[in-house]
Formats: sequence, structure tokens, C-alpha cells
Amino acid sequence: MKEILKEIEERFGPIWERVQRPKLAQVGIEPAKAVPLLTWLKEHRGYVTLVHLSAVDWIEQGEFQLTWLLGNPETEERLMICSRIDRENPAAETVSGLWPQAVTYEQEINEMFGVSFPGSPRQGVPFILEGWKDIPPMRRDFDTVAFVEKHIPGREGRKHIDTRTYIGEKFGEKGYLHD
Amino acid sequence: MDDKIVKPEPPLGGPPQGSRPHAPVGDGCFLGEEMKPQAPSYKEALARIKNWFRANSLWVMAYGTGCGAIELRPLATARFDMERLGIAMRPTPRQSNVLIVSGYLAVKSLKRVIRSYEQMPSPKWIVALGSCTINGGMYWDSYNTINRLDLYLPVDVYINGCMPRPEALVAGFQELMRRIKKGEADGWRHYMENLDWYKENQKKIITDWDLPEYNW
Amino acid sequence: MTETRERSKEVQIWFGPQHPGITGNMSVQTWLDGDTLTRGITHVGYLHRAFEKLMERRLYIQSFPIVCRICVPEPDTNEWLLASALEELSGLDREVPEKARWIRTLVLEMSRLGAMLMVLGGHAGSMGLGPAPQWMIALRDLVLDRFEELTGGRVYHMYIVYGGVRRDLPEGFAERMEQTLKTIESKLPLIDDVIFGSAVFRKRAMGVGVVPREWAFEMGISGPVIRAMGIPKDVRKDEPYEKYAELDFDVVTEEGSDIFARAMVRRREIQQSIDLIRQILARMPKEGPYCAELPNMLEWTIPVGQTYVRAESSRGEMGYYVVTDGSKKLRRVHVRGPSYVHGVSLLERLIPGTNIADLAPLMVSLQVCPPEIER
Amino acid sequence: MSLKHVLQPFNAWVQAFSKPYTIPMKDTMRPGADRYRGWHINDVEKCVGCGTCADICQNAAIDMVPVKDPVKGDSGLRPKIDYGRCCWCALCVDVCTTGSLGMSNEYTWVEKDPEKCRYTPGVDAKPWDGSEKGWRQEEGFSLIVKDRVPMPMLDPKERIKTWAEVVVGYSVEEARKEAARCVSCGLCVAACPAHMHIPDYIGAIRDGDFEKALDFIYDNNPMPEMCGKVCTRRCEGVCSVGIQGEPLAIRWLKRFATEQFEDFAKVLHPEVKRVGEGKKVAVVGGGPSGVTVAYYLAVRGFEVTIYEALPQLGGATFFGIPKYRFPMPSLEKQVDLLKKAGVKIVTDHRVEKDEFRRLLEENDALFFGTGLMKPYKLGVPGEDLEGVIYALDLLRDHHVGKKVEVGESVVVVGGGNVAIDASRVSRRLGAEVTIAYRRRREDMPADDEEIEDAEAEGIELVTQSIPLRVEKLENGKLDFIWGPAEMVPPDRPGGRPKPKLIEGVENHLQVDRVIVAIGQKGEFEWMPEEVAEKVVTSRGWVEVDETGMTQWPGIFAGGDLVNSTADAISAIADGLKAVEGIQQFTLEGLSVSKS
Amino acid sequence: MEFNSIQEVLDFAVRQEQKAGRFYGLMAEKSTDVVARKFFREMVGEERKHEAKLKAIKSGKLSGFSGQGTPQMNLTEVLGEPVFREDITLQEGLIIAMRAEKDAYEMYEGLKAFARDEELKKILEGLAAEELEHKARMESIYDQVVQREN
Repeated sequence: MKEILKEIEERFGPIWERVQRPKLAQVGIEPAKAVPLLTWLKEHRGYVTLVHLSAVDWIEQGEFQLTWLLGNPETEERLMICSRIDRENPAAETVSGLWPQAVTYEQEINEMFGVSFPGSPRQGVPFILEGWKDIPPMRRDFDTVAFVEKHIPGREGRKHIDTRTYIGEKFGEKGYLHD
Repeated sequence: MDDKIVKPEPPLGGPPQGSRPHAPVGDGCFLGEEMKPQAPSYKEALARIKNWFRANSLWVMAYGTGCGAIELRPLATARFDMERLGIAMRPTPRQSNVLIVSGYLAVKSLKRVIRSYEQMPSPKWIVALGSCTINGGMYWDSYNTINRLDLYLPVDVYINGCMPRPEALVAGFQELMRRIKKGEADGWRHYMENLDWYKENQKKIITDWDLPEYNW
Repeated sequence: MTETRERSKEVQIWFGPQHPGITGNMSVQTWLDGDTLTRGITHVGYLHRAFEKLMERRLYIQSFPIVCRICVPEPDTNEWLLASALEELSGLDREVPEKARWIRTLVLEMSRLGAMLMVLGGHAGSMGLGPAPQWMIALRDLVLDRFEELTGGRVYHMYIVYGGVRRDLPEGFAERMEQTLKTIESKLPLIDDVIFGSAVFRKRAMGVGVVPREWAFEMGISGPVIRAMGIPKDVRKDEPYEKYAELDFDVVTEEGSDIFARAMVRRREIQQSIDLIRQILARMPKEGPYCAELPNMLEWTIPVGQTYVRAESSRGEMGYYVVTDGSKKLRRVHVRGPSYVHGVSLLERLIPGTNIADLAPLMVSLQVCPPEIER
Repeated sequence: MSLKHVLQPFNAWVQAFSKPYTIPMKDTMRPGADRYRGWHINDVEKCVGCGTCADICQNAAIDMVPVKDPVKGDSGLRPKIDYGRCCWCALCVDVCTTGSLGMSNEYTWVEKDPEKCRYTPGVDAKPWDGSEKGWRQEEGFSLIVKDRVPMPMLDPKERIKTWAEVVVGYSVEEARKEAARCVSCGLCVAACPAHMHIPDYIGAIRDGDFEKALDFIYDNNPMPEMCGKVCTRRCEGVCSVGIQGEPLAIRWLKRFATEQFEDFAKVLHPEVKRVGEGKKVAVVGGGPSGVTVAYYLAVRGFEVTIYEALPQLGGATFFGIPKYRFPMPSLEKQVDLLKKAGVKIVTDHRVEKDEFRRLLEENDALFFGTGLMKPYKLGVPGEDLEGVIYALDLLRDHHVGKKVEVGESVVVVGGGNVAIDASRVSRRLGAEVTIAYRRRREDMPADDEEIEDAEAEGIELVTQSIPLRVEKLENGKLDFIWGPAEMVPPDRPGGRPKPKLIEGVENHLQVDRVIVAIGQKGEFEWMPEEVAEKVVTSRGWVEVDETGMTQWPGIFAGGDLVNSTADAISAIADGLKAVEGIQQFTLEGLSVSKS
Repeated sequence: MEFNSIQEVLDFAVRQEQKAGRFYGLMAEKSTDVVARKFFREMVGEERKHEAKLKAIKSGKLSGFSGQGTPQMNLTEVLGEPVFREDITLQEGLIIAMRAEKDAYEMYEGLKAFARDEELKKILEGLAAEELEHKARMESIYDQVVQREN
């Protein structure tokens, strides 16, 4: 895996890279250069298969991370191309031209994360959810428990007692340094 | 038709007593005429016989709404053979009178389940499998699954287990059959009488409501 | 439903989600010109429980039971994938004992066998051959009895856990397993006669639903679908995991890339699984620990990292993309099921031109498992 | 479409003559496999209500419901399972710290009313309650870490030659690894007399935030380093992880937290209203209870002065406990913090009767915690011989640095911590030591780890021995004559069994010294008569109400003089009680000088 | 020492109790240790209670003696004979009390030999048992307070 990483380093400038397993390496690159790198890998380096496209929400840093996983059918090596995009109105270049199944991935990420892929055929078409009015649910600032309490009634009659606080109250546990 | 006159007790956690049923039961409902005031005794015997036949030929709709449907397959095929209990799988709602809600229900599925249920002829019964139909099961905190089935559809029998084994399903069906023979399993009548309450609950959870208003 | 219907001879039919022919809970919106389908769109979401969202709220040990609910016919692959992903990220994989690896391989093979039996039954059932699915589901039930005995659960085993497995093999398990394998093997020739020997099946399966070879690598097709094109791709050989490197078996391939070839691949893989299980049971070490020393599971934290682990499920290459951020919970998990490609883009590209009657067998031959698509 | 393919399916008819798969109707209800995961069962006696099963359940299916009132070691809560949530993963069974929770192999439950799908196993009767089969815990798999991180200790052979501290202490990773074992159930909080926030500070150590840990500790314990080294560890006795494994090293983790900082004042930022401005409080006796009252009142703005008779604060913990367990510098940081909090400390100053009266005049409230400083005598003939000495004096002289001579062989009479300390000190001074204890080994009030350490250092233990008399021999040695005892049942419930002398049998033991450590008592010569009359009971203890106040309004008391458990942490608990009492007493405008 | 009626025996016992009461009262005033002082005062109260009990038996209100049967520890065989001093401690006070109870017990046992009829013997035995009970209670206090760690 080392050679391909060196090659990417030379051609596409500074990247972050790490070999996770003998047949799996990770590459971090700026979003602008991501799709050119993918195209180059597909056309010239035999990484023909798009295994999957996924998004990760780094809410603390205010970024989304897009991860394309390419596979090389001959050598069975896998390459994980990751790039970070800003969380405010996130957008990324589509790869549906290179791989037909990318349409479904991009449609799902659009629905679940709100990342738009201009030029991808089924953007905005509901894929999993029906009549969804809230923010894209896979974002980390969407609180699923609060949503359930508001919209999906459950069965009452249960009272949760936390043993730690229960014992504290029953035995008069008190602090003397803070009021 | 079943001529029991006693007013059914409300479903648990169901609507408050005395809520105005949608339309006087009987008109507008598919079979119309069965709610006469006082049945002479021979009608009682006739009802019991009808119930007996009904109980011994349950036709289940082949709609695996949740993960529990996989344990229906051994029941339907050679190993546990529900055929001997008179239970058969039917492809469409029109030909079946038992709907098995086999576990969790996504909101999207709930819409289709309600529609299928309403297309089934009365009397019809619902068997709810697993813990997801009682209080949400493993997906209690998921934004896409309902936590209590009895708010949206009247349930006659709950079979507990995640997921209930074929043997538990056999026990469940036998319990359903016993309740039908005794004339107790009348969730469908309750659905008709409290249609407003059910529709109101359903509309609260299904946002893009495009289902018909009546119970056809 | 709400689409305005232009005046054309084209008819639009919704195939599912309530349809006996559908494999699982999904629907295909199809446009028909007479009997042949001109266009089709797959609709999923009927079984969406947001696993990935829930797993971000759960401790690592709490994600362990929810993972096997993703694909019902074959839950163990999911358990193994999450276990090996987190072991790799946390460094626990160095401590997984030898016996645990053998038991895991055994469980994975038994799970493949059970899933394959059911799908082959589905092949016959989708074409109306009544008796075959009856026998296959009954044989699968025998495998489930062995699972119940080994793991304590029939369908959901929750057995492969981080660091190894949860319990040891019960006594006399190997003999009873051998007995089950013999029963299955005794029925296989009869099943060949009914399915592959039946004129109906041959006529309706051969030459139908052909997947062109050039789509294979580009679309990431895997499992029996790619092996039916004659391409020997099997994750157990490409990137061997657990004990597959030490087992001797060769990849089953067929020619023709049609429904018949795919069914034949699955039929031969049932035999392959049976041989593999026999090999594993023969080489299973008698004593030794079956699980590593686990840290306190209520406070287990894994350093920052991301990885993609893959395994050969009965439907094809299944992978978990796992990202951890040093806390006690997962940052992100993405379940890449083979049906994501087979059930949506591949199916939609195959639909134009097929007969409406062949849609169900085509979907069964692609072994589409909807929960994998929408998770 | 060859004919072969038309006919071949008819081979299926072979199946008509083979054995059917179908399970006959009568035995459809097959019993679940031996380890099948069915409905829950729970042994309600073994269960201590630690709530770990409720913590690990990802479906929040388990609620802890009160079944009986909480006692030390059992929260009285029992798991109630909601089968509208359970997914039968049995993680609760595998994590159960007592192994009481299990699963039967029953699987059939058909219900009409969904509300009934909840029950408390072991409390609500169910048909599957007694089932032997089903999923149970097993040795080879555990979700909690049962073994403790080993604490580096000096080897028994070496440590009797030196006075170095026996327990070396955890490194940072060891401490964090040990702290990660905690399931934070809270049972330890109930057992600790001062109800310290134990799970919170252990959690802070696990996360590496040692400042927060120290803040939690200091919230109700002003002498954590002392407690970290010599506490009687009642919390570890009820630790739920310790039921099937080794308990958390709570004491050593407390000590680890204090060893991370040089100056506690920089770390602790008490935010407490300074209600005591202008109020003066005198504390007689610098033991744990006195220090507690002084520190927490000073933090609240009171003007506090401590009067200590001995040259150092610490009371019995400092003078009674030898260096190898409690080195001299261990108190410096805590005393330094006291000074920084504004407490005036007067040592080497024995308060006498008239000074006590003067203090009553000048202060708004007075607290005394002078502890049990005088030893009880053996009461047998020959006790006044020259070789018979008292353990308290031996330990104090040795501690202050005086030269102490114990000869080659020694007998120590008594079984408490004082006896064990005296015997290990004599061992280090080169003597052969025998401990003579009147009751059985399990009745010994000393810390069982201490007894093991002592035996590891070659100290011999003779139980059920009653001293008869001591005689002087010609060769200058002493003859310690004792008789065997048989155990007589205790007269009050829960009391210790009592030894009864078997007449006629006399054993002789030639020793150089007889060290008496049978018990200690309070000393009240320094207290004015009118105060002593009101305050002291006929048994030599001091009576206090729930706010820690004696019969004399305004005079508060605490420590070994008041409670019967007589260990450092109970003294601190009394101190905390008195802090509240004094604050309330002075805020109501009362003053001891007026009454 | 001849007794010819039960009343006489009881009068003798009452006088003994009063003597013991005065004996403890004297010690209570003289001792300087506050704990010992309080303990002797308590003993005075104790002796008065015994006296009241004997009077009740004399006047027929109480039927007989109810010994609780506290287990004996025969500490008195082991411990020395302390002599009263100004600065006597609680420990020595307890031993003195134990010895006094033991002497009373032995006295009543001895008198039993002189008793003429069965009635007298029973009363004397009852008194002896009562004294033995007091000694056992003293021993249990000693074990609880003094032998705390032994």
C-alpha cells in the first residue's frame, strides 16, 4: 500500500495518510482535490470499485467528513479517501458519473445529513423517510430521544430510580465545600 | 355475525368511556346489519357455531411487518405446520382475517399496515408479536418506530418474546382461537366504535396523511 | 399514487411492500408496457429503525445486541463485523484466544448455511414450486436448533462479543451437529430433482435476469451474483479473516450470470458450508479460554480511529465502516450491505425488459435484504 | 424442455414414505435448550440492589424498584423487568455483580393486557421461578473486572528490617486502571460513616481529572491522606464488585488522589457562604474530629483555634499508628491547608480546668474530641511488675523518638489495631512476638488485612487465651501465665461471644515484656467538675444529641469518646455532624458563654 | 444466725441491700474520678431497686425471683482484689462491685445449710440466684467497656 500512498502524495500535494491494515489504507485530502483523486485512481490505478460512500458528523469541529472507499479488484486492496467539508450548507462534488451506485449513496447522505451533491440525479427525493419535517436525522444535533418524547407516545407507569442518587438521599450524603 | 350485546370494555389505555362513536355502528361499515338490539336465544347458539368455524379457519395475511415474520416461516412450513390448526397464509388483505404485526413498526410501514388492516373484512383480529409492540422494544428511542401499537390499531393478543418462537406462536394462536370461540376477541368492533380516537392518534404520527377517512 | 397519470398505454404498479413475492419489506414502483417492465424505482424505508443513530447513543457493549437485528436471516455476520472492528480499533484483537476464533468461524459458517437454505427455498417458492421451500425451511430449523443449544437464542444469537464468544461449546455438540449435517445432506439430491431438475424452473430461470460482466467491478457487485458470472471473488479468500486461511475450500463459480447460475452457486455453497463446518469441528481445540479478559464494559473507551472491516455474508461482501472518537460511544458506524448495491441500482438497471412474472425470482436471485439498505 | 425435466420433480414422492418433519401436536411445546434465554429469575436474597443490570440495559428495560428499606450493603432496590423493552440479550445476567440474576428456559407468555408485561423477578410469583435450566453466569466470561490491580508492597522479609512504608502506592496508569473497575453503584456511600462521594471521585480518577477527584474527596473529608492509609475501609466491605471478585481499592485510590498535589489550597476552591464572620469557636483535641470541625467552620468564616496537648495534630491516628503504615510527613499537606484556611493551631498545650472555663467565656461554641488516650489495665495480679508496659505508651514513645527496649521475646495481650501495631513495632525492634487474644480469630476487631500482614511477618497468634497472672522469674524474664477459654454465647443480640475460663489448666510463656492492649478509655481530669458532671456518662463515654451537642448547650463533642466504632472515619463523621450543629447553634444567636 | 420465718430472712436481705447501698454511696462521695463517681451513684440506685424488689416480695406483691440466666464468665477468679482509693477508676469500681455481688452470693449459699425447712431453703436459693445474676451483669459490662479490644 505504501507505493500508492507515496504516489498520491506527490501528485495531489499534502495529504494525511495511515495504513490501517495490510490491505486497507486511509488518505485525508482537501475536498477540492477529492474527486480528481478518485477519478485518477479509477482510471489509472485500477481502483475501479466504489465500495461505499459515507459521511461522519464532527459537530465539535463544525465539519462533515465524507469517506469514499475504493476497492482494487485485482489486488483486493482498499483505499479510504476522507475529506472534511464545512457543516454550514455543506456541498460536495458528485461522483455519480463515475459509479452508478453512487446515486443511491448521495441520495441517502443528502436525506440523512443534508449534504447536497449538485448534479446528482436524485437529490432531494425521499429515499428512506416519508413526510419528514425535522432537520436531517443523522446529524448529531438532532436529539432522537427528545423527538420520541414529543411525537411518539410510550407506555406510562414506569419510574426510573438511579441507585447512586437513591442511596445518597436515603443515607443523607452531603457536601461541605459547595452549597 | 357475532351478536354479543355487551358493550366491549375499552382497549387498555383506550379512549374515555362514552366517547361518541364515529357513525352509528353498522352503517357505512362493510357488513352493516349485525348490531340488532336483543337477540333471541337461537341466535346465541348460531353465533357460537359461527365463532367456532371462524376460530378454526384463521387466514393470516402474508405481510411480515417486522423481524418476527421469520419465525412465521417454520410455523407455516413442515416443522410446526400451522395447517393442522386451520391457519393458512393468504396473499391479500381481502382474503384474510388475521393480521400479524410481527415486531417494530416504522412509521412508513404503519401507514401501509393501517391501510391493509382496513381492507380486511370484519371480523378481523390483530396478533402483536414481541416487545416492540408493547413499549417500543429495542427501538424505544428511534425517531422512526412507534412505541405502542394499541394506540393505532386494536390488538387482540400479544405474544411476548424477542422474537417469539414458533411454539410460542402456536400457543398464541390457540389463545386467539379460544378467545374467538368465547366471543371475547372483538378488537375490530372496538376499532369501528372508536374510529375517531384511532384516526386522531394515527394522524398525529403519520405526517403526510393521504389515507381515506372511512374504515372501508 | 399521487402521481398524475398521463394518458399513455403505460401502467404503473406498486410491487410491495405487502406482496408474497417480495423478499422482505420493500416496494418496487414499476411501469409496465403490457407484460414487460419498462422502468422501476426501488422504495425502501419500511424497516428503517435508524441503527446507526441508536448506536451513537449506546455504549460499545450496548451496541452489541442491537447489531444482529440488522439482517434477520443471517445475524452473526453483523455481530462478528462489529466485534472485529472494535477489537481492531481498541487493540483487543491481540488477546482473542485461539478457541474463540474457531468457534466464531463455526458460527459464521452455520449462519451462512441457514441463510443459504432459506434463499434456495425462496428461489423455488418465487416460481411456485411448493414442496421445496417446505423442506428447506424445515432443514434450516434444524440448524436453528443447534444455534439454540450453542448460543441460547434461536434466531438472534448475541453470541460473538468483543474479545471472543460468550459461552463454550456444550458437550456433545459436535455429534449433534454432525447428525444435523447428515440429515441436510440426505435431502439435497431430492431438492436438486425438484428445483434444478424441474422444467418450469429451468425454463423460467435460464437466460433471465442476466447481469452483464462489465458491471461487476464498477458497481461493487459481490457474493453469489458475481460468482455466477465466473469471477472467483470471495472475501474469505481475498482477505481471509478468523480461521478461513487454514481451511481448504475453493471458490464456487458458475457461468451464465442468470437466475439459474446464481441458484446453482448457492446450491453448491450449501455443500461447501457443510464441508467447512465438518473441517472446523474436526480441528476445534478441546480446552482453552473462549473469551479474552474484558475491561469493565460499562467504562470501556476506545482511542480515536476509523476502520472498515468486511466479511462474506450469504448475500455478498458485508462491511462495517466504524469511526471512534475516544469516548465510550461510537462516533459513527456505516453498515455497507451487499443489498445496497444489488437491491437498488443493480435491480433498477435490470428491470427494463424483464417480464412482470420474473420480477420476484429476479429479486430472490439477487437476495435483496431491505433492512441492509435503509438500516 | 426435455421429458427428463418434466418427470424429475416427481421424485419428490419419495418423501411421502420417509419420516415426517412435523413435530406432533402433543409435544410441540419443547423445553428450551439448557442455556436458553427465557424469562428472568432473581434470587432476591443474594441480590444487593446495586443497579448494574439497569445501567447496562440498552433498552432501559430494567427499573430498580424499592422492595425493602435500604441497609448498609443492600440498597433494598430490586430489578423490575419491562417486557415491552427487553430483547433477551442477557447482558444483565452476565454483568450481575452477585450472580443472583438469571434466566429460565421458559418462552411462552401470551397476554391480552399489555400492562401486565412487567414484573419483578423473585418478588412477583411466576411459574418459571424455580427453573434450574436457562442462562446463568459462567466462569470464563465476565463483563466486570474481578481482580484488583496488584498494589506494589514491600516483601514481608525485608519490611521487618526497615521502617519504610509497606504500601508503595499506585502509579497513574495503575490507578486509572483500578478506578475503571468501578460500576458506580453507590453501596459504598451508604457504608461509609461520612458518606463520602466515592463513585464520583473514583470516576474522576478514571477520567484522569485528579483536581475534580480531590474536590470530591475534600467535600466531606479533611484528612484524605490519613484516611487513604489507615482507614478501616468499611466501603470495601460492601463493594458490589467485591462480592464475586476483589473490591475496588477505594482507600488506596483516595491516597493516590492526594499524592498528585503538593499544595491542596491551590486545587480546592470552596464556594460556601461565610456565615460565621465574627463568631469564635474553640476546639480542644487535634484528632480527626477536631480537625474536621476546625476546617469546615474556618471555611465558613468562623474564627477557630485548635488546642492540642501533644506536639503534633492527628490524635490517635498519628500517635497510635506506627511509621510503616502512616509515615510522619503524611499529615503535613493537610495541616498546611488548615493553616491556609485560617485555623490557629496551638500544640504542646494541655487545656486545664480554668483555661477550659476561660474558653467557655470567650467563645461562641466549643468542641472537644480528646479521644481515648489512657489504656485499661489487665486487672490481673502481677500487673505492676517492671516488664509489663502498655501498648499506647510504647507506640507514643516510639513515635516521638524515645529509645524503646522490648528485649527478644514479647507477648501482646489484645486483638485490636493497637495490639497489631504494637506487635509489628516490636517485631521491627527485633523481638519474637506472640499475640494472646481472649476470643476467636474471627472476633478480632483489627483489620483482617493487617492480621494477615502481621502473620506474614512471623507473628504468632494464640486465640481463646485468658491472662491469669504475671510472675517474675529468677533469670529476669517474666512468666505470662494464661488459661484456655471456651466461648459462651453473647447476652445481647449482635454482641461478641464471651470467653469463659476453663479452670485448672495453666500455660506458661517466658517473655521479656508483656504489652497490654486490651482497650482504651477517655481521660477527664482536665475537664472542670461542673462540666464533667453534666457531660460524661457512667461508662466513661460522652452523650451527644443528633447535632453533636452534649447536655451542656454550646459544648459539642465527637470522636472515639462519643461513638462506639472508634475509627478515624467515624470521628470525621461526628465532626461533620458537629459542624452543622455549631453553625445552626451560633446562627440562632446562642452562645456557650451565656448558658 | 438462725432464721425461723421467711419474713426474717427477707428483713435480713433488705438490711444487706441497704448496707451495700450505703457502701456505694460512701465511695461515690469520696472518689475524685468523675466516671467512677457516676458509676457508684448508679450502683446506689441499683441497690435501692433490689431493696424495693425484696420489699415487694415481702409484702406478697411479687411471687418470686426471675433470674435472666446471663452466662457466667467467672472473671472474678482471674481479676485481682483492688482496694478503694481516692482516685479509683471505673475498672476497679467494677471489680469491687463484682466481688461484692460474689460475696453476697456465697453468703446466701452458706446460709442455705442452716435453713431448717424447705420454704426457707427456696427463698435463700432465690436470693443467691439473684446475686449471681447481678454479678454476671457486672461481668458483661466489664467485658463491654474494658475488654473492648480483647
